[in-house]
Amino acid sequence: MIEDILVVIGMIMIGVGAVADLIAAIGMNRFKNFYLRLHAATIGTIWGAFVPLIGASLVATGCYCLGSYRWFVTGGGIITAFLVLILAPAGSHALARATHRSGLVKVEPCVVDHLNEEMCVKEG
Amino acid sequence: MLLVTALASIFSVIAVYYAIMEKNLVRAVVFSAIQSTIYAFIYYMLMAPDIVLVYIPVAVGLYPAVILILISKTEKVEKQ
Amino acid sequence: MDFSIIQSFIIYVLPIYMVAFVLYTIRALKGPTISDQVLAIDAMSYDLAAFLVVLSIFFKEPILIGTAIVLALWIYALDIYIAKYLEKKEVGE
Amino acid sequence: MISLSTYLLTIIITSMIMNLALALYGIFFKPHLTKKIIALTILGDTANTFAIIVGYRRWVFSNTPSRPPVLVNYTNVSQEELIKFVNTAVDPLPQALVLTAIVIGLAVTLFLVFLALQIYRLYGTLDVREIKRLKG
Amino acid sequence: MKHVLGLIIILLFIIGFSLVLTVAGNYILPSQEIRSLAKYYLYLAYNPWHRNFTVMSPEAVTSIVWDFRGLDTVFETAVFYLAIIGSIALGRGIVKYSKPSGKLGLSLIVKTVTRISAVMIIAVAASIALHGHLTPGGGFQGGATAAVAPLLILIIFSHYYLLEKGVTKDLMLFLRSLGLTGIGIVAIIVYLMALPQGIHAYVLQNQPKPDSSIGLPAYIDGQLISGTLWFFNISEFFAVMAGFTIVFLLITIPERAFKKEEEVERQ
Repeated sequence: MIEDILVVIGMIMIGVGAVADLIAAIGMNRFKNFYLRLHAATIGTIWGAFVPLIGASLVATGCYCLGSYRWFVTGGGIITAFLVLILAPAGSHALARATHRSGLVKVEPCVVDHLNEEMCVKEG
Repeated sequence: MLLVTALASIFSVIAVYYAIMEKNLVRAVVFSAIQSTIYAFIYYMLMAPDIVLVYIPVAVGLYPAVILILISKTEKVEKQ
Repeated sequence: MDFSIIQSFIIYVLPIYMVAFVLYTIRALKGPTISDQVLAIDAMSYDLAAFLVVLSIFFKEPILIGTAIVLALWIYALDIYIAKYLEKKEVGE
Repeated sequence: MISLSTYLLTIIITSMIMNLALALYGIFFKPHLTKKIIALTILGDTANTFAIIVGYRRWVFSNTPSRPPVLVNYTNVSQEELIKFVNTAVDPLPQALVLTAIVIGLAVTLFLVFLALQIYRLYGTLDVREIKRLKG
Repeated sequence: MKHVLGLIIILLFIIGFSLVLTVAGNYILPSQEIRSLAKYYLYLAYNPWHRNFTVMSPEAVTSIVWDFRGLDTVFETAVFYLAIIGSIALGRGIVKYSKPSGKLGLSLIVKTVTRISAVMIIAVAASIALHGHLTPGGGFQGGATAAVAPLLILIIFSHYYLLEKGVTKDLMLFLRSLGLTGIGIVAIIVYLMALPQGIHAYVLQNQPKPDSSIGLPAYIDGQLISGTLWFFNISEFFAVMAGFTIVFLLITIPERAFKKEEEVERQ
């Protein structure tokens, strides 16, 4: 019984991850600016990667059909989820900081930019 | 499942085309990284986990670093 | 629970993932600047890691999971290299 | 005889041939040495992919996937399971050859990078057309 | 001249492409069967009923790499060794450079995350290498995975941080020599064991063969180690990791060290 509940919860999480992936990919194409696309990337990594990884671990825990190696899937999924959780924000941070410092992408349209006023391109 | 692999291989052709034709060398390295990621996925779908395990560190982790170090020590743009 | 239910569920989820990957790849190929491209590769690869885990359940092959761990580790490295290049310092310092 | 999976496998092989042709074009006609090194890595990866495709086994039935060449439950394995494993796994020999080829390709690429760096230190350029002194 | 070469390439492409299209269904495309040699390898990789032929490793790729085709891999390790030696010969030189003042490396967040992830990289690499005979993995995979950790530290902290931590060129050369020596010793260890007993044995022998009854044990303390495969994997792990680390230490020497040397030479 408890195994069935775990499998159903895991499948729901995998489905949520797929939908979040689609939303993030659409946002990645629709947003106009590098700094705006960072939001879409965060949706894609946390909701689109972390959640289905935990879901897959739950499915593997509850399903006897994978045999005795299913704990391998559980452990690997949780380790991967932890790695995504710590590495993805750090990578995005390094990339955004380097981009802003090098002046590669202007902030446009902009209200205020406290870090560097020259990067701010006011609208109109 | 082969449908997914065929789609990935078609996108790899586009990535290789841009990587060869691009004048800016840093962007060429980035296109080469896209190609490496797609190839890793193709190896996975062809049931070769050993190759994926050795290909991802080499082609995603080490090739771009080495070539970027070379670019940063020498020239950035390919002249026409 | 029966394994065929999980398998058919994953088959229904699969096209959503594929559309997402195609859109990510379009942005990665098109992106106006280098940062956009790297960001798109970044998001695509983390999602690919999750997708590989889902596929290893679909194939019923638990040993394929090691590839996902390695993929999640190395995409971080690509971010760092490009960031270091954009900071315009010499690489060893 | 003609099936969807045959068509899809032909698409994969045709794309790989296209990649090979593009990489050869890059090696021959692009003047910059860094671009030549990038094209060389792509060429090596594509050649490795051909070897993997040769060793692939098509799915026996539509829902019985071919397996990686690793025996999962090795403790108290029975004869029937071993025969089933032999009849569903892919070819391990190309994978073993490609495995060493990738690492050695990286070592050779590192050697080429050092060579290019030395050329830049001596001549101040990496463009093949401008390295006049290398001629003759 | 340039156009002639291009035309030759295009013609060769057309010829090869039509060849593929002609014989596609028969030879190039994979079928539902594999070659009988591959079936032989798969059948004998882990087979308790044929103790005179098996490798006792459930992973067919590692058993091919280090047992069935072991000599190939030893020679490829030699090629790898020579390529690294060539890189060292090109990259070295008597250079003296000092640590620059000021802040080195990337931001604090990235540094903190890297402190955690570098440890995890080494752990994952070690697990890949040590379980190489049971699950996908092995010496080459583990070594290539572990070589990215020094590169990340070089880029995120600095060249000097790694040197201050004691990871120098000489230490890595020592580790690499240790790995290569290990491969050499393990390759002939069964031969050395058989020599005093007067038994016939082969180089790179793992399990007992039909005409030589000696071999390394497959199980130690109930754990499957597959004879020589485990030792080969560990040695190759150290050789590959240390070899790549030397090259990265050499390639990130700052460029001003070489420029100063040239100016001194001109004067």
